Amino acid sequence: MAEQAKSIWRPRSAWAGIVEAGQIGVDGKPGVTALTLDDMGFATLIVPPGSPDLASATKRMIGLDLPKKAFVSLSSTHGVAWAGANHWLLFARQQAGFVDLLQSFSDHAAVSDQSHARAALTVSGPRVREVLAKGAMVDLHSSVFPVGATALTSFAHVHVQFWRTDDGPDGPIFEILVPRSMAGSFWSWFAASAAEFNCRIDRD
Amino acid sequence: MRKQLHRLNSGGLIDRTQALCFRFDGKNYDGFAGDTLASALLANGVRLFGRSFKYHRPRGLLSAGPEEPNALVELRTGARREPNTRATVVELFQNLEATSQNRWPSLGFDVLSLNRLAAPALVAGFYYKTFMWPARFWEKLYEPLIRRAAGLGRAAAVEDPDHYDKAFVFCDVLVIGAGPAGLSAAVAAGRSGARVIICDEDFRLGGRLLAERRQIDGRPAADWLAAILAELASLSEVRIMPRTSVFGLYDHGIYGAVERVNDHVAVPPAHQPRQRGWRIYAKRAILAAGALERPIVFPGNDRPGVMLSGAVRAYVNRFGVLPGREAVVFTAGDGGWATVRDLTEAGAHVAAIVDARSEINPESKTMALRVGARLFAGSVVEATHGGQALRSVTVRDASGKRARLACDLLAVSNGWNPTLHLTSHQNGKPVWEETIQSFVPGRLPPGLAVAGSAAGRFTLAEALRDGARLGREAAVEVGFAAAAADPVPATDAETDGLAPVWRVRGNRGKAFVDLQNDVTDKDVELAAREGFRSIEHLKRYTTLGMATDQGKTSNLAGLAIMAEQVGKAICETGTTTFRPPYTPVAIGALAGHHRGKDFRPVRLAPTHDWSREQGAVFVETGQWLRAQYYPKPGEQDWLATINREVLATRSGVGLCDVSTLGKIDIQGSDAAEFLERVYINGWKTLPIGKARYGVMLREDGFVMDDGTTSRLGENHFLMTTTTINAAKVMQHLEFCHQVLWPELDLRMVSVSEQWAQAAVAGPRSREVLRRVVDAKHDISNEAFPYLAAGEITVGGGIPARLFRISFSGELAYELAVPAGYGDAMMHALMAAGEPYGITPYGLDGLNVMRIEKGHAIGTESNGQTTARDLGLGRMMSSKKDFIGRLMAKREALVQADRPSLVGFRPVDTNNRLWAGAHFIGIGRAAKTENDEGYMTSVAYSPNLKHWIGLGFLKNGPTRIGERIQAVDPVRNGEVEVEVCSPIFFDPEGTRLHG
Amino acid sequence: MRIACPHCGLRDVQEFVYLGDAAPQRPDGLAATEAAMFEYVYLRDNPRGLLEELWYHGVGCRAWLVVRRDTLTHAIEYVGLAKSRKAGAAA
Amino acid sequence: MRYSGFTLISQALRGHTGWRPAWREASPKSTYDVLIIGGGGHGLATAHYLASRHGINNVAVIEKGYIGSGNVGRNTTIIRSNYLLPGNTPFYELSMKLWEGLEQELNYNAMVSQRGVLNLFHSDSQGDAFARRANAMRLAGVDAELMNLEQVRTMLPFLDYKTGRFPIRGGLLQRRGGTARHDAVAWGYARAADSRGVDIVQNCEVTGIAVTDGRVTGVETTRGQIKAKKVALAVAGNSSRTAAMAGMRLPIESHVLQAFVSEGLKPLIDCVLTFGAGHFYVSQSDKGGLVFGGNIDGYNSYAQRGNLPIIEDVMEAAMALWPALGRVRLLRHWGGIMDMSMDGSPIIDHAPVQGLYVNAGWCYGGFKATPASGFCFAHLIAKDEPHPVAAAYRLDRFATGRLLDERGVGAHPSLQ
Repeated sequence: MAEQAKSIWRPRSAWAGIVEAGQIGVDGKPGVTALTLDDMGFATLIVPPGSPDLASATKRMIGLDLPKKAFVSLSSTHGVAWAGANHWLLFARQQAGFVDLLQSFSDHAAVSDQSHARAALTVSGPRVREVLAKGAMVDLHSSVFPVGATALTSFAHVHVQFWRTDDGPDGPIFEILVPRSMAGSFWSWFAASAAEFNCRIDRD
Repeated sequence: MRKQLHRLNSGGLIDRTQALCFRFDGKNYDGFAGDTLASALLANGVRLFGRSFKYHRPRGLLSAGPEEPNALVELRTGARREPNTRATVVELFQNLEATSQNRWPSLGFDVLSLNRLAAPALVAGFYYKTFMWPARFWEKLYEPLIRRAAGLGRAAAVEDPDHYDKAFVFCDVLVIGAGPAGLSAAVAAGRSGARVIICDEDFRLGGRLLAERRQIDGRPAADWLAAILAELASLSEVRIMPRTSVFGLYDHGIYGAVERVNDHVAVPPAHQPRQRGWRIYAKRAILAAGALERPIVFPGNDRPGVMLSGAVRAYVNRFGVLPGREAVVFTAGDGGWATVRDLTEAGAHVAAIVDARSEINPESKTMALRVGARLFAGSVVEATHGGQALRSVTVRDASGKRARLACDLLAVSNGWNPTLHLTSHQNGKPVWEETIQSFVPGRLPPGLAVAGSAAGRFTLAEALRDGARLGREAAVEVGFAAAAADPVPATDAETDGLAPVWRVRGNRGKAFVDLQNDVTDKDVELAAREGFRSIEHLKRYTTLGMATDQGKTSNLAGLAIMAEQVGKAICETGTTTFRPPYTPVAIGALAGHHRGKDFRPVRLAPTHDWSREQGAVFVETGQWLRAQYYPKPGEQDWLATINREVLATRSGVGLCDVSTLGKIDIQGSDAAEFLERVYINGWKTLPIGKARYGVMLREDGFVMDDGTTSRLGENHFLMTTTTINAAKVMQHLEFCHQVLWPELDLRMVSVSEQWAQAAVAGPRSREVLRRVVDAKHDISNEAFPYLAAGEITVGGGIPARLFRISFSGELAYELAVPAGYGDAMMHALMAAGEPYGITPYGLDGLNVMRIEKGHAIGTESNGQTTARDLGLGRMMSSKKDFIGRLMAKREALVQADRPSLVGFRPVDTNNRLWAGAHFIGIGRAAKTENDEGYMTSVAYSPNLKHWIGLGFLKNGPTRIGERIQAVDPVRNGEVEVEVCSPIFFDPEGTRLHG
Repeated sequence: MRIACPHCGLRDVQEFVYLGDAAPQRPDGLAATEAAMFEYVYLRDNPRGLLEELWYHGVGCRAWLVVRRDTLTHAIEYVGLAKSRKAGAAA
Repeated sequence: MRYSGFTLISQALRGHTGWRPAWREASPKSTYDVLIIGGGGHGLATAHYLASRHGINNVAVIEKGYIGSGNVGRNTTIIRSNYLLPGNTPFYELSMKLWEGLEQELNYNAMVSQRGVLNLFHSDSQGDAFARRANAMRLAGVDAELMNLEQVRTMLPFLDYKTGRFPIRGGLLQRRGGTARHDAVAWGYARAADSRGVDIVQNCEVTGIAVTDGRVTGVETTRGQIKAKKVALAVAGNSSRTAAMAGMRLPIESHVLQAFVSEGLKPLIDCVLTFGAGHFYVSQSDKGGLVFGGNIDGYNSYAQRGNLPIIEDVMEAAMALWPALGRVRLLRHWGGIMDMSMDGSPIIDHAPVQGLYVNAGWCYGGFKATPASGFCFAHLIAKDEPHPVAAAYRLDRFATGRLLDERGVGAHPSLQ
C-alpha cells in the first residue's frame, strides 16, 4: 500500500487556535511582548545519582555547561536547563537534527523526547514582572532571580518551567514552557493579566 | 453647586476645586475629592446613616475609619451592589450612589423599629429559650420571620461584572500602616537598600497625622509628611501601596492583603481589576497600624450625634467638616481636650466638657474658660435626648446632681486600643497593660515587630522613635547595613493621661456595648447571670463582637463589664481571639482570575480541534475535556449516535482518541524489578516488544490503577495509566522509588504530553493502519500479534509507536505520534479508513464496548474494591512482594461473600438498566439488610440489542443465571435482571486475535 | 507556609503534596508480617509538636522531602531529601 | 427552670433578674461512676444520654477550657444523613431523628433547621455515583431525591449554569438535612445533663489516665486526681494525645479544617449547598452570614488556624459556583482540629484498657453526628456492648479490613 501523501503529516503548533499575533489590552506603548516559540526541540535527560559524564558530554556536544543548580545554560542554538535532581531539560531552537542529538545523548543519560510536550513562549517588556507576579509564587527580583535562573513552579494552577533568558533594552526576557494540553488555559490567564499593560503578541 | 452646610470654609485635605456629586437614598449631594462618603454626607448635614441590627434604632456616624459599626450602606447598584459598605472608608467619586439598608420602607420611618416594643423580651439568647413548640413551626414560621428581619444589606443578585486579580510579591520588610510610625520605619529600612513594601488601607498616607493638628520639628506635621513621602518615592526598592489592607498574617511571613485598585471610580477602566488580592512574602514585618479609639457605654450612647472624639477631629481637620455646632465633650482622659481645642478653632461652640476625672489640671481649666465651656469634673453623661438626632444630654456630676445641656454633637473619648489584630492571627494572646488600661500585643509571630500606637505607645514622639528604630533593625536583620540614623524629630508637647470609664449606669435608655449587634450592658449582665462567663461564651451567647466590625470598638467594654460582674480584673478574664481578616475582604479578590471557565485549567488533547471539527460533544474527565460522542445530522438522540459508532466499529473500523492516558517513561537496570514491586503481576519475563496489562494496588490492598505497560528495551518500559490517575500514579511511583527503594537504578519521567494516541479498532483496523504506517514495518498478524508493541514510523519517517492492545475487544491498535502530529494522525487515519467507513467514536462508544467485554474502569475500581472483587485476584503473584500484597489479605477482604464483579441483563429485554441501582433478592423488602450489591456501569448494547450492566454482587461469580431485582427507588425503577458473566461479547476473544 | 526545598529554595506550601509521618518504615519483602504492615499503614503517633513528615514537591522538582515541622506552631526546623535518608547519607 | 415563651415574658417583666445559670459551675468530686474527658458536643451529649437513658447520674464531664470550645463551636453547622455505606447510614439517620426531637428533649432551642442539603453533581458518572448513594439512603429509610438540572436551576437560579468550568448536571437532595445552631447544641446538652446531676467541670485539664492491672482507675488533672470506674474519651482533635496517656496508638492524624463566614446579608439561599467539583459548601445562618468551607488544609496540625492557599481555593470555588458573591465580603475565618481517621469514618469502641472507652476519628463530620454519637457512646459505656447502629465503628476494623471508606481514597487522612 502506498504511503500517504506527506502533505497530511504537518505538525501543528501547540499555540494554534489559541494565540493570534496582534495586540491586546489598553492602547499605547506595549508594556509586555509575547512571542510564541514553535519548532523547538525539548528532551528530558536523567542520570543516576553521582553519574559524572553527562556534563562532559554536554560540553562536547553542544558546548554548554551542565548547570548544577536551578540555572539554564544557553547558546544561540541550544540550551540545557536544570529540571530537578539529576534531571535536565535539553533544548534546541530548531527541531532539525534534534533526534540525532538525542541519539548521541542516549549513551550518557536516560533521554525522553518532549519536543511536543511543551508549549513555549518568550515574554519581555518593562511590565513583564508585574504580569508574571499575578501567577508566580517565586520571587523574580533581579537579586534573587538573575539572568540564567530557572524555576519549576506553577502559574495560575498551570505547571510551568521558566527561566530568565536575558535582559533586553525593554527589561527582562523570560522563556516559559507550559504543558501542551494546558496552553489554552495558560494563555487565558496570561492575556487577562497582561491586558492592563498593553501586550503585543508575535507568532514565531 | 448645592451648599454644604457643615463644610468649613477652609482647611482640610480635600480638593475644593474638584466637586463631586453623589446620591444617598435617592437624594443628590455634593462633596469634594478627598472626601469619604461619610465626610461628604456629614458636610451636607446628614446625621442618620443606618438602622441597627436588632432593634432598628436610628444610627449615625461613630467613627471616621474602618471600625465603624453604624454607617453601613449599600454602595452602587445592580450587579455592582456592595452591601454593608462602611461609609467612613468609601472614597467619594463622581456619581457615587449609596442606599441605606436594613430598613423598610425608609431610613427615616422604619417599621421594624417597632421591635423596640418587644425589646424587653429580645435579650441576649432569647431565641434559645422559646420558639420550640410546635417543632415544625420553626422552619415554617419562626425561622423565616427571623431570617427576614435579620441580615444587613442585600447582596447583588447577578454575576459580579468586574474582574479581580491575584498577585504575589516578595520583600525584605513589610510595613503595615503609613502613619508616623510606619513611615518612619519604611524610610529607615528603605534607606539601607532593603526591599520595602508599605501598605495603608487609606487612600491617603499619613495615618493620624492627617486628622490632628501636630507639629514636628517645630513645623506643621504636613511638612514632615510631605518630605518623608517624597523620600520614600525616591527609593527604588520601596513600594508604596495605598488603598491596600493587610488583612491576615499566615505562617512563615506570608501576609494577605487586598488592594482596592478601582473602588474609587464608578466602574473600573477597561482591562483593569476592581481589586487585587496580594500574597505578600515578607522576611520581616512591622505592624504600625495605629490604634482605635474606644467609646463609653452609657444610656443613649447610640444616638446619631454621639461620635468618637478622634473622629470629630478627623472630620474637622482632614475633611473640613464640622460635625456639630454646639458640642459637648465627654472624656475620660486628655484626648477629649484636643477635640475641645480643634472644635473651637473650627468655629464650633463647646457647651460643656464632661471629664470623668475629678482632678483637672490648671491648663485645661484655663482652656475651658477660654472657649466658654462649662466644665464638669468627676462627671459623666448619663443620658442623651432627641429623636433621630441628638438634641441634648444629661450630665451627672460627682455629687449626683444632673444637668441637661443642649447640643447637637457629643464627642466621646475613653482612650485607645492598639490595632494589634494581626499579632493574634497566629494564636498570639494579647496581654493587659495596666498603665494604658488596654491590651497590647503578647508573644509576637516570628518576624513581626510592632511600632507606635499599635504597641500601646500612643504618643507621636514614641511613634516616630519606634518606627525609625524598628525599620533600621529589620533591615539589619535581613542582611543590610544600617543606614545612618537621622535624629528622631522633635514633636510638640503631648500628654495621654487617662482613667477609663467602662460604663455609666443610668436610669433610662439602653446602654450599648456592641452598637452593630445591639448588645447592651444588660445583655452582658444576663450572660454572667446565666453562667456564660468565659469570654468566648459571652461572645457567642450575646453575639458581642461578631458583627461586621468584629467588635473593634466594643470588645473591651464587654470584657470590662463582664470582669466587673464576676469580680475579676480584666486581665484575669482574658480577651477573645482576633481572627482574620482584619477588615472584611471581597470574596472576588481572593478568587482572582479563577472563576467561570478559568476556575481550573482545562486540558485539551492534541486531537481536540479535530474532534471539534467532527462535531464532537465533549465531557469533563478530571481536568481533561474528552470527546463523548460525535452526533450526525438527523440522529434522533445520543443513543442513536452511540449505537452507530459501536456498530461501525464492530463491523468495520472505528477511531477514538486516547491521548489523555497517562504515559510514564521508565528506564534503568532495575526498571523490571521496580514494576514487579508496584504491580501485582509479574514483569521480568515480559519480552522486549510486548505489552502487558498490569494492576497496581495502594498499600492498603485496594486497587489504585491499571493499564498496559510495554517493554521497549531491556531496561526501558513505557507505562500507561488511566486518564484520571495519571498524576497520582506518577507521584506514587516517585514515592516508591525515592522513599521506599532509592537503591534501585531507575529513571522516570512523564511523557503524557509528548504523545497523541489513537485507538483504531475493528476488523478492518489493520488495513487502515497498513495505509498509514510506513511500508518498511511489517504489521501483519504474525509479525505484530496481539500485545505486540513497537517503535515504528509514519508519514515517511515520523517516529511513532504502535501497540496491539484492545479495550473494545476488537482487533485493535493504538497508534502514538508526537503530539504536534496528533491532528495530522487523525486526518491521516480518516483518509486511510475512508474506504472502510472509518467512524470516530467517543468515550460513550468506548464505554459500551468495554462493558460488552467486561473491562472494569474507574466506576468499578472506585477505591473501595480489591483486585479480587474485580475478578483479577488470580493476577496477584505469590512469588514476590508488591505494594498492597499483605493488606489485601485481610480477613474481610478475602471473604467469599464480598460483592464481586459480574454482568447483568434485564429479564425483559425491553427494560433499561441504571447504574447506581442496588441488588435485592426477588420478593425481599427493599432495605439495607437485603442489599446485595449495586450496579456500577450500564450500556445499551446495539450488538445484543438490549441493555447490559456490570456490578458487584455478593458471591457474584457463583450466582450466574440467578435472577435478582435491580432496585432504584430514586428513579422509581425496579428491574428484574439475570446475573451473567461480565463478558457479554465474544467471550472467547477470537476477534482480538483476528 | 513555605518549605525550603533543598533543590528549589523556599516555596509556597501550595506547590507541595503532603503524605504524613515519615517515621513508619515499610516492612519490605515476602517475610514481612501482616501485623507489621498494619502498623505501617494505619498507626500514627500524631504528636503535637515536632513531627518528621513526608512532602512531595510535585509542582517543582518532584523530590520527596522529609520535613521536620512543629504541628503546633508550624515552624520548620529541617528539610532534607527522602531518598538520602534510607541510603543513610547525610541529607 | 423550664424555658418557654411564657418564662421569657415573665422574666422580661422582672428585668430578667430571675434567670439562673444554664449549668452549675461544678468542682470535681473525688469519685465518679463515669468520667467523660472532653466538654464538647459529643462529651456533653454522652453525659446527657447516660443520665437520661441509662440512669447513670454520677457522671463528670471534664473540660480543659470552657465547654463547646472545640469543634462543636467551630464548624459550618451542617446536619445530614446522606451516607453511602451500610455501616454509616443507619447511624447518621439515628442522629437525624435525634436532631428532629432535640429541642423538645433538651428544652433548648438549638435552631435545628431542616432546610435541605443539596449536593451538586457535574458529570453522568458522578450522577450515577450519587444515584448509588441516594438509593442506599432510601433502602435505609432515609429521604433522598435525585434532582435534574432543571430542578436545580429552579431551586437555585443564581448559580453559574453558563460558563462554569464544571457544568452543573443535577444534584442529590436530602430535604431533612439542614443546619443547627452549633453553640446552642453544646449548651443545650450541658444544661440538660446538669439538670440530671451531671457535673460539668470547666478549666480542668486531664494530664494522665491512671491504669492499674490493665484497668482504668481514674485520671490526673490540673485540679487533682479524680477516680472513676469508667473513663470515656471524647476529645476530637486531641484523641491521639489523650489515648497516648493510656498507651494507645490510634489510626488518626490531626488536621486543620478552616471555616468561613461572610458579613450579614438579607436571605439569599434557603438550603445547604455543596459543589461536587470543587471543595465547597455553603449555607446561610439565621443572622444572615453565609457560612462556608472547603477542604482540609491537608497537613498535620494542632494550630487551629489555616493557610492562604486553601482560603483562596475555597473562594475560587465560591466564585465558580456562585459568581454573584464577588462583592460579598469574607468577615472571619478560623480553623478547627479534625481527627482524621484512616478510612474517613469514626471510632466508638472499647479501648484495650478495661473501663476505657474511645469516641474519636470524626474527621470533619462530627457535628452532625453529635446526638447519635452521644447516644451510642452512652449505650456502649452503660451496657459494655456497642449500640447496633454504631457496631461498625470498631477499632479493629483497620486490622480486619472492614473499613468504612466512603470516599475510597484509602489510608491517607490528608485525602479523606
